[in-house]
Amino acid sequence: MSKPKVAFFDFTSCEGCQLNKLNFENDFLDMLEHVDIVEFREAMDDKADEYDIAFIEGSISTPTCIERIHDIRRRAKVLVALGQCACSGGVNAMKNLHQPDWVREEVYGNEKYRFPSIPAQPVSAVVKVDYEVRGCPMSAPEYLHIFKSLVMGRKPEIFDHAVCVECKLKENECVLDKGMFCLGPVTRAGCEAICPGNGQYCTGCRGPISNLNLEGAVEMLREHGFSETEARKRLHLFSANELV
Amino acid sequence: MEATTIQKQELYYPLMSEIIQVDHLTRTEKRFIISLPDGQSLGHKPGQFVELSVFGFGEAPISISSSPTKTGQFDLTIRATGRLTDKMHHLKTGNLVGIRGPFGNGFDVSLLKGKDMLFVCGGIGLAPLKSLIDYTLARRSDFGRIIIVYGTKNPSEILYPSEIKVWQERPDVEFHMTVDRPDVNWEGKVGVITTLIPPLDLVVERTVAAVVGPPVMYKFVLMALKAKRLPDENIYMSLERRMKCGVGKCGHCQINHTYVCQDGPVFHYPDIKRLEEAI
Amino acid sequence: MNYLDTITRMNLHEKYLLTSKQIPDFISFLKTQGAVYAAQKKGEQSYSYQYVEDPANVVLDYPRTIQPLKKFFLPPREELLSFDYQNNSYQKTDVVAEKRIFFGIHSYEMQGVLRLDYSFKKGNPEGNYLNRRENCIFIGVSYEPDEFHLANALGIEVENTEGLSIYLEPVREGYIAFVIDEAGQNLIQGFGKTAKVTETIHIKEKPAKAKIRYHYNRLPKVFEHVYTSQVWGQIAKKCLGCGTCNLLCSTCYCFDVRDEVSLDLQSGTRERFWDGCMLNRFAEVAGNENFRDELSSRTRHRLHRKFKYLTEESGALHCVGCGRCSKYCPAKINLGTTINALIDDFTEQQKLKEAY
Amino acid sequence: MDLQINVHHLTRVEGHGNIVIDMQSGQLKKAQLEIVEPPRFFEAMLKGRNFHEAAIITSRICGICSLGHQMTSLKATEAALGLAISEQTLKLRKILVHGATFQSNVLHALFLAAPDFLNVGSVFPLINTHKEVVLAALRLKRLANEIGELISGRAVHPISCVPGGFTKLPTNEELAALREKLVTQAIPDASFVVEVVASLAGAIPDFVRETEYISVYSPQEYGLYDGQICSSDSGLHPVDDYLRVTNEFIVPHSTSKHARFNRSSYFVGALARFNNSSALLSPLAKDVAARLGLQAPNYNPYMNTVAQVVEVAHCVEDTIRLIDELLATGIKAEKPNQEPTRYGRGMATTEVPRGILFHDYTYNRQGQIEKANCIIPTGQNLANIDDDMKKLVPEIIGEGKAAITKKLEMLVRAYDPCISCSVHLLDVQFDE
Ligand SMILES: Cc1cc2nc3c(=O)[nH]c(=O)nc-3n(C[C@H](O)[C@H](O)[C@H](O)COP(=O)(O)OP(=O)(O)OC[C@H]3O[C@@H](n4cnc5c(N)ncnc54)[C@H](O)[C@@H]3O)c2cc1C
Ligand code: SF4
Ligand code: SF4
Ligand code: SF4
Repeated sequence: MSKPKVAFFDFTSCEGCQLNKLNFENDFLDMLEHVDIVEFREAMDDKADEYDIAFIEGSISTPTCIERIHDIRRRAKVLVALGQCACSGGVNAMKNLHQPDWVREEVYGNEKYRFPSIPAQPVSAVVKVDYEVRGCPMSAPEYLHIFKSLVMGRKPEIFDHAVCVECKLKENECVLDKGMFCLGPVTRAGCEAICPGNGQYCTGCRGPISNLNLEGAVEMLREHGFSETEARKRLHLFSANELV
Repeated sequence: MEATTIQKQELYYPLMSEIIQVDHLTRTEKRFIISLPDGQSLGHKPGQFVELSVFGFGEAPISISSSPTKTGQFDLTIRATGRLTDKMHHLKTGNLVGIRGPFGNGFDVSLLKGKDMLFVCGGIGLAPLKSLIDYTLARRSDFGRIIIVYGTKNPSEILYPSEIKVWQERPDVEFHMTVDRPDVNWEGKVGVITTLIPPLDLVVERTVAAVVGPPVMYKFVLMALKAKRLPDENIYMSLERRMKCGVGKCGHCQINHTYVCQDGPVFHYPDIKRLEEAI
Repeated sequence: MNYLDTITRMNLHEKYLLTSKQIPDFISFLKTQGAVYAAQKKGEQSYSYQYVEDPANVVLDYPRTIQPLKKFFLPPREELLSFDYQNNSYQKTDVVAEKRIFFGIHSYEMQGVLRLDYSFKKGNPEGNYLNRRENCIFIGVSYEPDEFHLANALGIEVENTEGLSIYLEPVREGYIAFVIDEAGQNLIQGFGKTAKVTETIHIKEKPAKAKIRYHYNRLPKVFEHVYTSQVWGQIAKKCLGCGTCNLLCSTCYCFDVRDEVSLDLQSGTRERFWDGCMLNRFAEVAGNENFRDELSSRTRHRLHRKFKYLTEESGALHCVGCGRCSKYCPAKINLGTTINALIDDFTEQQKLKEAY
Repeated sequence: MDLQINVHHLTRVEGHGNIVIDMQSGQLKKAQLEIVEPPRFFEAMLKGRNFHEAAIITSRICGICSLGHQMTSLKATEAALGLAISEQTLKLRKILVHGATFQSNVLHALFLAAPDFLNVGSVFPLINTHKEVVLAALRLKRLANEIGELISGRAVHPISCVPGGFTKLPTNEELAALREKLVTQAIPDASFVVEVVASLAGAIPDFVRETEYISVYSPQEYGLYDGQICSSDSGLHPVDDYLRVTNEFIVPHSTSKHARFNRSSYFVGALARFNNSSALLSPLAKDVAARLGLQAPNYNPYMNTVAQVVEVAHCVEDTIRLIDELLATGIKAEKPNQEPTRYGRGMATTEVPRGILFHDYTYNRQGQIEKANCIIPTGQNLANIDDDMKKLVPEIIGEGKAAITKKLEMLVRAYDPCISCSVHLLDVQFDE
């Protein structure tokens, strides 16, 4: 069996997810055993015409991005959105809450037409996405799971339950209980509740579970002493596109 | 302590069994003929299921689609819908799969003896019913009329075409079929499965209906059977629920107090009539 | 039960004084008899049952731990088997049944284990659970019920000793150890440093803070009539479907099973994880049909399991009143409040019926 | 002579940039690094945000320097709100900065720059030809990430460092185990990497252009975590003067702003730090510098990669020292100090792997950000890169287009530019 051809592409993002991938030092060489990396701009010069698996990082936020992503989709058998920017627009989508033209003018003044900018969108807003690796940054264990699954030709297991579940499985001390803020009850699991596990609150970086009870979430945060404005603002941090 | 005296069972270990034949049925369905190690027989009842697994791809409940009268091997008919079932479609003769079971409550054939059998099969629902159809055909003289009502979405999804041909030709089987969406070559009936029921000429006291199909189908089939005045006691149906263990432990398949994996999947309609969430 | 009855009943047991100073010694002794597990501090203000390395870390006065004792018999994540992906063969994963002593657990916790015993013994008795369950000794301790504990209201008093080998009741000098069974007797004797107490011990009353408006015997009856209550919808407005109430429940035992291969793509494991009926995929089948789509029907199912389905089968309520689902629910949905609302609904119905 | 070079989406750098050279009749019309990365509006996002959130958000400016952004952000917030931090917090943060610096330097020097010296297109072929080096580099990187994971919960977008301290602390045992690994593994691996780099030094282009070097400077230690602004031209400047130093301006060919101070451009990064603070390097790092023939001041921008390797040695050695100090007293349980004593403006600077970074926040009385500004090292280097290209192209014009292109690419890569984070805007005010 020939090895699957894998390519990585980046759009508007912090590139933290790419880096996270290079951070699998222990597993890096093992991963390379199973695939041929044919395109990876950050790490290599080569380019290829076709890919079995294309991983896309970053959100779509310029007209050029749209052309590029269509082109990639045409060449890719399986297309995976990598990280929250690609899955939902991520933090970049916060700019969508403001008037785009005005923002651009503020930045570039008369030069604004040189730098066309459109609302930051998830990859799925433009082309079909087969799988999503959520998170800002994407979580390494979940990425590995998806990577292995795709190489084996199996559908990966992607959760639709809350981060709370992972907290409970790990018996983490609940940060809400300590008087802190937390979006774990409504945020999609898959990160192994790494933030509450480190004493920090969940900022919701993996986006909401599919049956989000938004009003319930706001009410829950109110019960824990956060104003409605504060609650909504924080819910928007990583999910501006999904919650509007 | 009591825990030490109770008979403990190893519930989750599959028996590695060989695929001895793969039949391509439709674009999404294949039939696998499987033999247990050392020619053991599964010893199942029609309507029961096994937990099928492929390592790395998980485990899922699959109905046994062959009759217990066929020994030394059994059939599974599988629709590719996900992780495990897609993988199954890539397996070939000689490959090993894990089998646990048989599980569940099948059809109690002793109660069906002498009855007219009405099989209402929607889509892949024909697979679990086929075990009972084959059984009744194998013991043909034990039963009265055999009426099979079968509906699929479109002609390309028809399962077991060669068996169907036999059924259509047998004088002692009344076979009716319909498709929701015909193609250019289709000459048969068009319409949902429930349109096949009203024209049937049934002796309702003697008729037992066995119903299996997609979740949406049950309500309408029941209405059609009621319209025919078929008594509730004469209706059996097999329900599908998510299940992981098959032995009443994992909790997924529970409908109110009932476990589909233990009390079902075959249910006597009066037992679940009042069960909310069941149909 | 009458409070004086409790005093008398408890005093029928043989009893010994374990002074506060002796407790760590006693734990050290227990450590020679088996692996000792007890509540220890976890983070700033929570507790967890953990293996006891240092007796000084054991906490005897605590409201409840995050996870219930079930984690030892049905681990949150358990390897069922390991397989060779290439050759399609597998190996059963051994269940090690070491001798374990659980020190300082509350009566409802013990009851939770007994309920799980029921669930894993009935039908097809499950080896994995039952093997882990063997060779365990439980030493109970009294506790002060807080606003979340419902155990008392559900008929499990603080001093309930069923399943325990020793029960500890605090007194000024330390603890009175009531010997409940032979295993307990052997431990006390083996330790040998305790003074036998012969006078009657006055057991302090520990009033329950949370109350239920009906006697617990009547709850299954109530649940027969509230299937369509609007209470479920009211809860669903607040509920986030996070599943905390399932996962931390003393008696919930549903699980999911997953296969994972290692990165060499040669080998892998089949594992099971805690799952719960509040979670999205729990009742989903092929074709994305979900038989319990609404949060209201999920909560209804969860509570019917505790108060009706399993109760009708086993005769015991399958809620032991540990209070975890209320204490840890992020939406602050309180079980006692919910039950009282259902009772109100039921009474309302009865009244209407009578009037009719 | 005419020459047109257009390297579209330069590879092996973070973010998107194009190199454009236009020479007509021997006249250099254009020598630019064009930044085409879409703008991301971070300062705008910060407005109205709570003080705990600033570091969480700014970390997302750049995944490569996320720790540096967090540190600078925390320091700016602490300065604005008057939050004191403990000695223990300070030391742990310095360890984090060391870890992030050496992880990034290893990544850049061995995975992104080294392929140029060996004439291959990426690190992947080196896995076969130079497996030992790749493995040593991977081990170093892993260890650096372990530092991040142990102390801050995660190497990319750290979790547990918050204003006023940490939400979770490592244990003494964990720190001791880390120290052991640094001594037995990182030091030998670093020495091995140094030997490899020494053997490649011949491939480093010989190009010299003196410029202004700006970095953080602290009299007590090699300036990384904190200090004053130091210019090789004009000496020390307080952090609060950062706007005067950076003088950001818009150029049409870049979504990122450019900077200049005493000259038309200035250099930030490992070489600037080395030039300004080499006397404060750890003993091992000084040896490494000598072995690699790097001496301050050095005016060859390509030597930035070599300076990064020197810093790897420094960071490893200094981390061991810091762990020893922490272990001498043992880790004390402490909660983050999050009780503001004032509200107002706070400015901070840190050296991130690519150079000096500034964050500047103004908080209102509710502890929410009113105004924010972040100035990122790569943006500061852009003008200097253009100036280098203007001097370099005429010098090598005879070498042919392919060689010129390669040297230009190597030049840009030597700066280890982090383009995604360089794209930012200044002082956006939202009217609500
Ligand atoms: C008693 C019974 C008998 C069945 N008989 C047959 C049969 O004869 N032939 C056949 O093709 N299918 C049958 N099924 C359905 C079959 O079990 C599911 O299609 C299968 O589980 C999907 O597994 P997967 O790993 O391929 O899919 P996944 O990738 O896990 O999921 C695909 C879809 O299947 C659903 N699903 C996942 N696990 C289960 C589960 N344990 N039970 C039900 N749905 C699930 C998911 O919600 C999802 O929508 C039967 C189901 C039951 C309960
Ligand atoms: S810390 Fe957050 S994610 Fe964890 S249990 Fe509490 S609410 Fe849920
Ligand atoms: S805990 Fe929340 S913020 Fe942290 S990684 Fe998980 S989803 Fe993201
Ligand atoms: S813990 Fe509370 S919010 Fe979460 S599922 Fe249970 S009832 Fe709903």
